[in-house]
Amino acid sequence: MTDHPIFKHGWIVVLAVGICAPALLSSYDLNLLGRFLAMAILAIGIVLIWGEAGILTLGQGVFFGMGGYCIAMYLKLSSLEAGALPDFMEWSGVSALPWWWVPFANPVLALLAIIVVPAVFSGVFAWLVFRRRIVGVYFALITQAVALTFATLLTSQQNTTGGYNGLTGFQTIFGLELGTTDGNRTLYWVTLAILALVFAATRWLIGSRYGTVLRATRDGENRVRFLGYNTTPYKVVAFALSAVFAAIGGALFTLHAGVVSPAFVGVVPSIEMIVWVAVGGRHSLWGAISGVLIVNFAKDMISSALPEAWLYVLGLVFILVVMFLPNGLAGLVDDLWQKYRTRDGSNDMAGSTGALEESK
Amino acid sequence: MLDATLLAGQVFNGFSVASLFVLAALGLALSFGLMRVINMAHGEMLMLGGYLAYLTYLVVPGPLAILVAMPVAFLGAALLGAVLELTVIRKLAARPLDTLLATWGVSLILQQAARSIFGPIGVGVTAPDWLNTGFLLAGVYIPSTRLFILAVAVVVLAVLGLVIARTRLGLLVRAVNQDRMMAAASGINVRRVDLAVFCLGTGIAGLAGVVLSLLGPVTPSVGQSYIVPAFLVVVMGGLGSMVGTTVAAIILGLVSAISQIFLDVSMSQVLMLLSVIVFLQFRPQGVVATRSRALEE
Amino acid sequence: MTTSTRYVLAAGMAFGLGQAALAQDETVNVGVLQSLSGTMAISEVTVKNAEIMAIDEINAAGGVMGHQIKAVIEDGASDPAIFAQKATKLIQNDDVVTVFGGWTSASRKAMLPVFERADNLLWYPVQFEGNECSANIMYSGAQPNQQILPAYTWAKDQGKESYFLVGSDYVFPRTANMIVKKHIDEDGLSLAGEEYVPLGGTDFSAVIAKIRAAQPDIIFNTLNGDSNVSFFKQLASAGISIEDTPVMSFSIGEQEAQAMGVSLVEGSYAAWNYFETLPGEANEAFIAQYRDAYGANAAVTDPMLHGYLNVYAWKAAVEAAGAFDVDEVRAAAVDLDVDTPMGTVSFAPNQSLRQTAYVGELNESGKFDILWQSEGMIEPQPYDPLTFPNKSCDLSAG
Amino acid sequence: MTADAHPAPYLLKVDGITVDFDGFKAIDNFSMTLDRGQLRVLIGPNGAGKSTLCDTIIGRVQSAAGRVSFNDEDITNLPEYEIVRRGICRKFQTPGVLPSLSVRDNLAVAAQKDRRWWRGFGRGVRKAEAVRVDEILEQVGLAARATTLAADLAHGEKQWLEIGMVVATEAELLLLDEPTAGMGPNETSKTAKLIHSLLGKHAVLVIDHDMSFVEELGAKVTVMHQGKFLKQGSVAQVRADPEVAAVYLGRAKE
Amino acid sequence: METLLKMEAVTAAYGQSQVLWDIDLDIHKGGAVALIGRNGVGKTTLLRTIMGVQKAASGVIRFNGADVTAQKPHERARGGIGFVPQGRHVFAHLSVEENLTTGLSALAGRGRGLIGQGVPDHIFDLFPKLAQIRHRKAGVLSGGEQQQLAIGRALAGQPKLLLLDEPTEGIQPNVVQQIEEALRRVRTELGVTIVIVEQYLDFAWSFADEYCVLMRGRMIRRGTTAQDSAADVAHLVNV
Repeated sequence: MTDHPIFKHGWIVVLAVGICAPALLSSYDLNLLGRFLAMAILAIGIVLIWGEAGILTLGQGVFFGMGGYCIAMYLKLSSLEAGALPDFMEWSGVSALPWWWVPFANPVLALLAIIVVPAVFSGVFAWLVFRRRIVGVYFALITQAVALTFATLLTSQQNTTGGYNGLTGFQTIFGLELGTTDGNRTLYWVTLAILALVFAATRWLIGSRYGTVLRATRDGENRVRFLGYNTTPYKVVAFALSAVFAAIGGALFTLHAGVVSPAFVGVVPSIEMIVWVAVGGRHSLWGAISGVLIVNFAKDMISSALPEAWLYVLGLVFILVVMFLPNGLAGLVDDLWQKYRTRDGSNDMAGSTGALEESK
Repeated sequence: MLDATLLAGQVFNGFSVASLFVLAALGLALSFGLMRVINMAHGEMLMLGGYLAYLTYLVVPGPLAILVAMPVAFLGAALLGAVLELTVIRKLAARPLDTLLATWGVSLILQQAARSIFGPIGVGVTAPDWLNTGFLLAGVYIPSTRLFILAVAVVVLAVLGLVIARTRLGLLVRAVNQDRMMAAASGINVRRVDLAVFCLGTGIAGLAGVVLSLLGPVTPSVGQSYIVPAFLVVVMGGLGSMVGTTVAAIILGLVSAISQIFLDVSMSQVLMLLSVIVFLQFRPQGVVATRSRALEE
Repeated sequence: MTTSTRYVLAAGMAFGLGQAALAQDETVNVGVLQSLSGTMAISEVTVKNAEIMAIDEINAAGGVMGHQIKAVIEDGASDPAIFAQKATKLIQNDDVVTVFGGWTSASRKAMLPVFERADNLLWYPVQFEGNECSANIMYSGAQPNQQILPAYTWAKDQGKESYFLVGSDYVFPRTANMIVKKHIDEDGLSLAGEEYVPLGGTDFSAVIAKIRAAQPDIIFNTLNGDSNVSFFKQLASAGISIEDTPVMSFSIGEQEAQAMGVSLVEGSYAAWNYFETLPGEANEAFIAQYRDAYGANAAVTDPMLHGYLNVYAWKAAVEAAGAFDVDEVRAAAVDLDVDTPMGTVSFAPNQSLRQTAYVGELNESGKFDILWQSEGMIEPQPYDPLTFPNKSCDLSAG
Repeated sequence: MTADAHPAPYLLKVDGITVDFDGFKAIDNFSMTLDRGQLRVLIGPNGAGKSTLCDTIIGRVQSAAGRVSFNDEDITNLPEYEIVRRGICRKFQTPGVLPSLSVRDNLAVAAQKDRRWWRGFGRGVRKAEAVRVDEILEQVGLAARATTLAADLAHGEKQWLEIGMVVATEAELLLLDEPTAGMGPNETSKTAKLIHSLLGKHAVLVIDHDMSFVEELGAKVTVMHQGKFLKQGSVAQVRADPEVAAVYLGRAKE
Repeated sequence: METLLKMEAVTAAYGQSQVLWDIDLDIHKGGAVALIGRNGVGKTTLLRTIMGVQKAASGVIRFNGADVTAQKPHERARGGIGFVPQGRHVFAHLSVEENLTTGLSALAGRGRGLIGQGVPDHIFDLFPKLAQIRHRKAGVLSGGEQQQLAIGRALAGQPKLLLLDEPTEGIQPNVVQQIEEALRRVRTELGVTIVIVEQYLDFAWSFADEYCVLMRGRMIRRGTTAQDSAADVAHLVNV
């Protein structure tokens, strides 16, 4: 973990700037930043599963989407009069609300579902796969197929999911008017607060005994098994947690964007999520957040000005980062800091980050 | 609605779909078996094959253009494969997951390059007339294109099988596959064998691109529509085995085609994924296992 | 770089953007928001071209009420969330008075709340499934009763009795087919089958097997984009000829036909509100000018033309209202005659365009021979009365 | 002597184990027993099947025939973590430390009594376990290196760390596969002392080739050859045995 | 006498743990050197380092006058080093003949034309058993047959130097005799220089003309088998 003073104490400054951001940014840019912070929550989950547990997943979009749909279903129902059906159901000839929509009329259940639905789904899936000790490339490929399948399923079940259009047209949540400047600002603060919370919780988790065993599993799953641990539930839980983080991020993103659709779920968005973390640094929470902000602000600017160039840039940056900066920008910062400190003559007891690569 | 003709037709279609899966997955499986890396840009080798077929048609039109296009696409895709292997994959050989990610970056760039060169709209390759027919077999209409694709897959499998079993290259491939260290110590240039197999694999993908152009348009993203099922075939097939790949492709092809009698295409995709996950519950090592894929990897 | 400096950087950059985009004295900003990247870029770039062409023409002719128009072009990247994001940006940061854009229903649905909240106006150029009417959108693309139902009526008049519906698995085909099914049922004709393939799907083997088994009189094809090529190729190779089993397509225009290879789709039908082959000087001039700018072979299609006429309709409405204000513009736009390459058209009170429906047959040169046209302009109906009897669009109340 | 009649007389009982690798019998009908708190050394030429025997006991390799019982419970072919939880832990031939964890964390992971995942959501290490970790750090001489990453240890230190990890599990039976490989004479001698200090509380099965080390351990020696039991006795007895000398130095006579 | 292999201050390590320290070794053409020592002292690593499948951490290895330290294993094989590793490492799913054919790869560069001519007869001459079972898969062979195959495979590349790691380990005594006999012929008839890791001192003494004792990664003793008796070093190897 990144351990130099800027990151050790800088969080106070960062958080302060974050809290003040609404005063510094236009409403539009604040909304943009809010979306990116929501994505950063997902990115933290990727650090947990990919960086800490060493499990590459190419299906985080699935859980991002699940969170988004959970909150969107509530918003959709709450904007209707009692007993009315969402518009797309009416056109599709659905005459009664499907049973699995019913709980989402209740805000508490809907919020709960953001956590429970992805946790159960990811847990069952991961358990089925990990218990057969399927790891590495195989796991990555299966998660990619899950992403494709889930996106296809959402699109094809138009009468109950809104299909390709997804769900949109939200009005208010808990009295908060969405899309207004005030609404944006409040939503931004909520997102920031949840991000800070998830950040702190993950920090804590990584430092806990559970986190230690998880990293131990990445280093040598066999060794850990031969110390008497059943590693499967450890990995399942890490995967489920990362899924829950993705879902929380997705729910907040949906509130910021005002829409959820299968476009967030598929293969390409899922890999892009990995790109954010790869660029920022897979072993660093700060790195992951930075990666989300850098890649997405760059995307916003480059893709408007030169839509053709964006994919070239994204592809090239990804190749270069993976080949030459496997620990991302955070790794680079760490290396430079280590170098600076060694030149400074102060101690070098902290150990090298190179060890993380060696463990592969 | 289940009548025998429809079922028989779908069984044929299942094999036809399987033949596409085989062609798309073989190259992946071969280099995965040898080098433990998955090339996410493999789909773009299909795409390249399709565009090369298109270009060949422009240069040498005529009914036999497709027969010219096949070697052209094979060589073109193999060449691009060589460049990819030498620049990216070789450098990441020890990090399979990172190879997967880096090659995804390559895939993005290749797709965008195709868009820049050929335009975002797909180009059409018209099947020659001798392929635009078909015949009835026991009430089932057998289109020649599908039969042709099936034949190409069978020929590719047979030739590849012969290459692996009978040629010196095949011998070296098998040796490296079994014991890299010993192969190197016996004087085999293992890196060159890796390269050869990778090129062979991408070349086959190039061929797949040509036959795909008989069924649909060649677009910058054509590879993407086949690559995920191809990955599933590799996962299900077991480590780099030709037999495993073929069997897995046939299973998934049949699951896809037969389920479509009752389900729509989207639900049949769901069923395909589920069947892979269920399959792995019983045989986590895949259809054919030479080594365990658990833990030790 | 630390996270804190990045925040400041981002803030600074965003602030700079906002400043630069403020309108100058004589210029009025309008937004052009289409997918310039991603899967929809193929189609939407041509619409963007047509919209820009109209804006350039208007500027060259002196602008709107003496103001030059500046088009702020944004990329929706084929992603609904980005459409919503960019629409917000156009309205908030670029102070556009109106926006031309969108193609997929998903993008329109995502932008709708943005326009309603900001009370801005979107001009939407593509035929769609209806079931929507918003005071903040001008729908110039055909409603189901202006494209798919007239085509059905025509087929029925031709004596077609059994219909096979094939579509991409998304909103427009599903809704359009639902409406068609209602009418088939109402008229006592038969539905031979209904199949959907995921967007971009390429394998039609099962669908075609079912078509073979069902032997319909006509296929109604609402497939999107590249799937059409796969469908027609596999149809041909399965020995199902267009002469025996005609195909009526709702998303194949001149551009698509050329890209697919004309021989593949020659002889198939299409229903649109505009064909390149429509007679009239205005149309010829439009085509000539477009080809001047974008190449001699550039295809001219229905959505492009609607994008183009949207700009002129907006100009006419502004001039009629004497103001750029959204409320006044949309009020003025209703029932206002606009001369366009497809003739003189006007928006109905439900803010959809009154237009003529055509059925064309694709000839060997990749153009459509017009077989049939509706009797005069068809009043747009966002909700098909047969399918959705309890629904109606009444914008006056809102 | 049957297990049914008496309370478990042996801690470990290996009974007629056979391991077959594609037709090659790595272990061929091998049996042995080990008492509680006892030290046993297993020697034999390369390929004698010593490591494979450990693999079989710990559940890494499946046996084709035979039975392993521990504390009178059949543990043949249980999942490895279940076997470990019953009280057997093994040090592998190549050091199996966890490189990106500190020395202390390596030991803490091993020392954790309750290995179920939901018990891991605490920050500190339980007091008793922490005390145990500190003891072991002293015992294996790594107290000064407690915060070093395991990856940065020298080879001998890694060996000790792994011995420490195995000890930390408080398993009743410790299997130590070549614990002194790569160590100098002083380190070897320290290792022997360390092992002695474990006896009584733990039974220890050591595989090693270094006869000075084996001598220092001074325990009963079991000799394996070609997967079979060859001899058993004190170091001196084994040394004097012509058959043992033959398998090491010359030909086993027909 | 002409030096074929020369190692100067070679060290080797697995990760951060050093297993060979400052090994100096001269082997003259036509010689036979036995490496002896207990298990785990670095004999196998030393052979692997000569072959190049284990990288030397420092030091220089010269073979046939050229510096091969930076060469890859296949380049060294092609230069004329043959390797019979511990555990034999035959390609289990390849037939006997195919196994032998892979060995021909080492001829690339020295006699490419010979590759196409198939397995040379002298290998079947040395190991007549292999000719009888040439179409069987190597995986089903007995240990002794596999060992003969591994040696035959190395010889197919016509090495100047043959590295043998415990060629008689775990093999029935009667087969051991055949292998020893064949190895003597390899030395005398083919003139191949040999480095052999051997536990059995009697064979080491009867076969090699020099011996080296390794202990804990260092070479602690060297001598000729003519001058020293096996009994002198037995305590360094024995139980």
